[in-house]
Amino acid sequence: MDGTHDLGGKQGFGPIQVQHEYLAFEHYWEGRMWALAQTTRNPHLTIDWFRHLVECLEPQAYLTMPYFEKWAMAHLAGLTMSEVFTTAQIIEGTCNKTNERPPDATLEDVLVSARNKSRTFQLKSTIAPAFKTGDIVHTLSHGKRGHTRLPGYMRARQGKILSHHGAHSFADEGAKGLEMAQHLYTVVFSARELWGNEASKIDTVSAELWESYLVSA
Amino acid sequence: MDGTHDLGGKQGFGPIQVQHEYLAFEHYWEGRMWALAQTTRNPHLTIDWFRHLVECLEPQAYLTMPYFEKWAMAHLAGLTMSEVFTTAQIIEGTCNKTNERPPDATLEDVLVSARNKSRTFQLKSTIAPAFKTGDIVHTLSHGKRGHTRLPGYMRARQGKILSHHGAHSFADEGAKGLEMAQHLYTVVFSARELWGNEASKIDTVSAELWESYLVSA
Amino acid sequence: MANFDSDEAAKIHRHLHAHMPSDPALRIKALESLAVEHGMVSPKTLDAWVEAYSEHIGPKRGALVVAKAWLEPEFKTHLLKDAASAIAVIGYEGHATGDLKAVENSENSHNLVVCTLCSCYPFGLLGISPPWYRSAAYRARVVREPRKVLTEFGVNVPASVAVHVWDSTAELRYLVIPQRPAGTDNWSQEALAAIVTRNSMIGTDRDLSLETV
Amino acid sequence: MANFDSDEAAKIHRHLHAHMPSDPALRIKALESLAVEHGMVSPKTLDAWVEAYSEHIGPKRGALVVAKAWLEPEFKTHLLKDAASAIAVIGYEGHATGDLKAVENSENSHNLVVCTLCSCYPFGLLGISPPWYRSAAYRARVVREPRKVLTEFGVNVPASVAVHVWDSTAELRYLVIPQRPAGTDNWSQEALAAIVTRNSMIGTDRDLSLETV
Repeated sequence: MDGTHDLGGKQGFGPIQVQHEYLAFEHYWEGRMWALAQTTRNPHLTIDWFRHLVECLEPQAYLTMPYFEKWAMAHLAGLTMSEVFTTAQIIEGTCNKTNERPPDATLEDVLVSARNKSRTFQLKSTIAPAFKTGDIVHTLSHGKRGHTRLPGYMRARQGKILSHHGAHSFADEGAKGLEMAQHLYTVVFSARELWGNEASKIDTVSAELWESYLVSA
Repeated sequence: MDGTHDLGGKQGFGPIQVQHEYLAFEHYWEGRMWALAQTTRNPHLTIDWFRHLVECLEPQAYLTMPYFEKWAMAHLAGLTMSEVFTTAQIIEGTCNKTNERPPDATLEDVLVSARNKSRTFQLKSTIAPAFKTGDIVHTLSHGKRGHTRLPGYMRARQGKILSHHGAHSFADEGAKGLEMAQHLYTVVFSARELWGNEASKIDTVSAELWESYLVSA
Repeated sequence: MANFDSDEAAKIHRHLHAHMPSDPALRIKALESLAVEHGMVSPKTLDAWVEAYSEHIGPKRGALVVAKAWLEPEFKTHLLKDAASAIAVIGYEGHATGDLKAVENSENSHNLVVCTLCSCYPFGLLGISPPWYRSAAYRARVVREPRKVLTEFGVNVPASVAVHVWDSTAELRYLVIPQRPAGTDNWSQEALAAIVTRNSMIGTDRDLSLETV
Repeated sequence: MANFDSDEAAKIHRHLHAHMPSDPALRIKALESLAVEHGMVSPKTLDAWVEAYSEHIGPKRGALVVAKAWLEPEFKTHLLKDAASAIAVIGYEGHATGDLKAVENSENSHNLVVCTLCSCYPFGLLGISPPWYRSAAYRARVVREPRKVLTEFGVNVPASVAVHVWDSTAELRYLVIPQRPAGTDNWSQEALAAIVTRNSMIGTDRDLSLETV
């Protein structure tokens, strides 16, 4: 979707609030939200559907909500749509259940779980890739309803295949709870192709793009 | 600029808050702002510079401020940049002056002034127009810094000249306080050219575009 | 010194937005106080402008123009050819009507007006724009899914009728001339004007009802 | 029933946003209460996750990886070829590192990472992302005016040095390997890791100082 989340190249934002040091969480609730995201199970919540739930926030909310609040709203909407909770229960703040809790995890348990979160999104595919490293490609010109990962600023542009990653789980289908393999490429664009002559001649911007976002040049 | 004001085609907004009846002003301050806009003089404030001042609001503010509040902020920023007021005076809400007021205008005076607001933006030009009705044209592919009036959704698209309006004051220069004549056309696009096959085959979207936004097809 | 720098404007905006009271009423009050102190305008003059647009300049003007076009073929020809000069004949010229353009609905086509980049509107002829017209939702959606937006206004345009959206990107301003409904033969200009809705002149209304608005 | 409808999601969002308390702390508290009541997780487990990412998983891991790459040519080759498996050798695999990609700065090039569409980040290796990385300003600006953004971080990249921006649009996550500064011969891995800033591994820092962070 051509949503407000598609921020690349948008103008009018002010200076960056630079921070050099590492501080995991500025607020207590940020840490809680991070921890909840690692543990709260929703059987339908793929990473892509989660991202799309964030994108579906109204633009005014999307631009003004803190990052972890957006996570909370996405989880809550997702749990509602999976019929785990109702909106009335969420607004009330209780589902009036006292289900048995899973055992408390220790720090050591969690550090193991954290390692186990590592997974590749690469999938086997029997379909031959349409492009190879060095090929010149064009990106699609039009947007698409629903979740999709071709940024607006990279539409209708010419780029070059920098590398092929085999097939990866296709985000557009992942957001519908499906796992579909599709070839994924890193495509490099000259900054001038993207922004015109205001950009440096030698700079580039690259992104991972699925095969169906690309057409032969 | 590729700003948040460039809303055409953006997705994620909710239903329209439909209103059928006419109500000039919902709040007292809306009427005041309208009246102030008709009367407050700023020697540098062209219509285009005013629009650009609105566009320069931070995106978060742009999307959440009421319409007439944006007008107020644009007038205040413009008056600051023209050195009529300082930001400190604005924040204080007073410039500590008691300059003589112009005479009170009656309703009759105002109705005459309102008629006199009518003006055409057509200008004489000695340059021949590059396009004529029926010509197929392409729009520019890249955005431009500052104020410009080619919407993002109409970039890198093919359209047809529907009519030529002679030369009009060019908005991009108007926003810098300059009056420059440039040929202006109504360009019609098929909805499918703009949005792909999700759109109706027979629908169109048209806009007024200046000659420098267009290239021959 | 004049200064038309975008970054400077953005910086001033951030400063004022952060430091002024957040209530829009207070922000506009601040502008009024400054303008009055500076001698730019008197409060009574502001009152008169508010009265003018609350009571005198509004969509009734547009409705009378539409009714006149329905009744007088010559006026209609004039209106379609050069709307700005046609409305000046009846003294309705004003704010943002100097490059007015009239577009006419037919059985096979429907016209719809928007300004995606700001909220341009023919104020002098239709009065203050409705809140929905200036909303981000309308500006964003109507160029992309005009038929869906129309259904939210209660208007179902058949697939065989073309929808033409006019995005007011320069100083042209649009007046939609809706179709005259059947059953209005011999009606007076005033009676006809009374059934022309404000929304029908923007294009978010189509089939006019014979009952007075 | 699963339901992946965008319009339905937007409707639920509007409803919850309008009816929940506006404080983010309370919204997240509501989610926690529901999750605990439902038996999804215990509060103590949440405490342990917060502790893990506050104290144990963070940019020190990335810094040690960079230092190791500076010291061990074979590890560096492995890291540049397949970063995900290289970091697993030292037990640093985790959240969003399963398709990790390392990119190396040189005298003639500078790498810079962003996710314009959301805020993807190699959490398992660099910890929680910095607020600026998730900000709309960074996401919007860095692909268009990377050099201007870098100056705000105190980094001036000469015009002759190419800036390569990596927009993380799929599941690949990036680790920038900054240049090893001169004057660090014979330094230990720990000493080297101590001068690798978090921002240098995202690309918003370039010339590392010999003073420990």
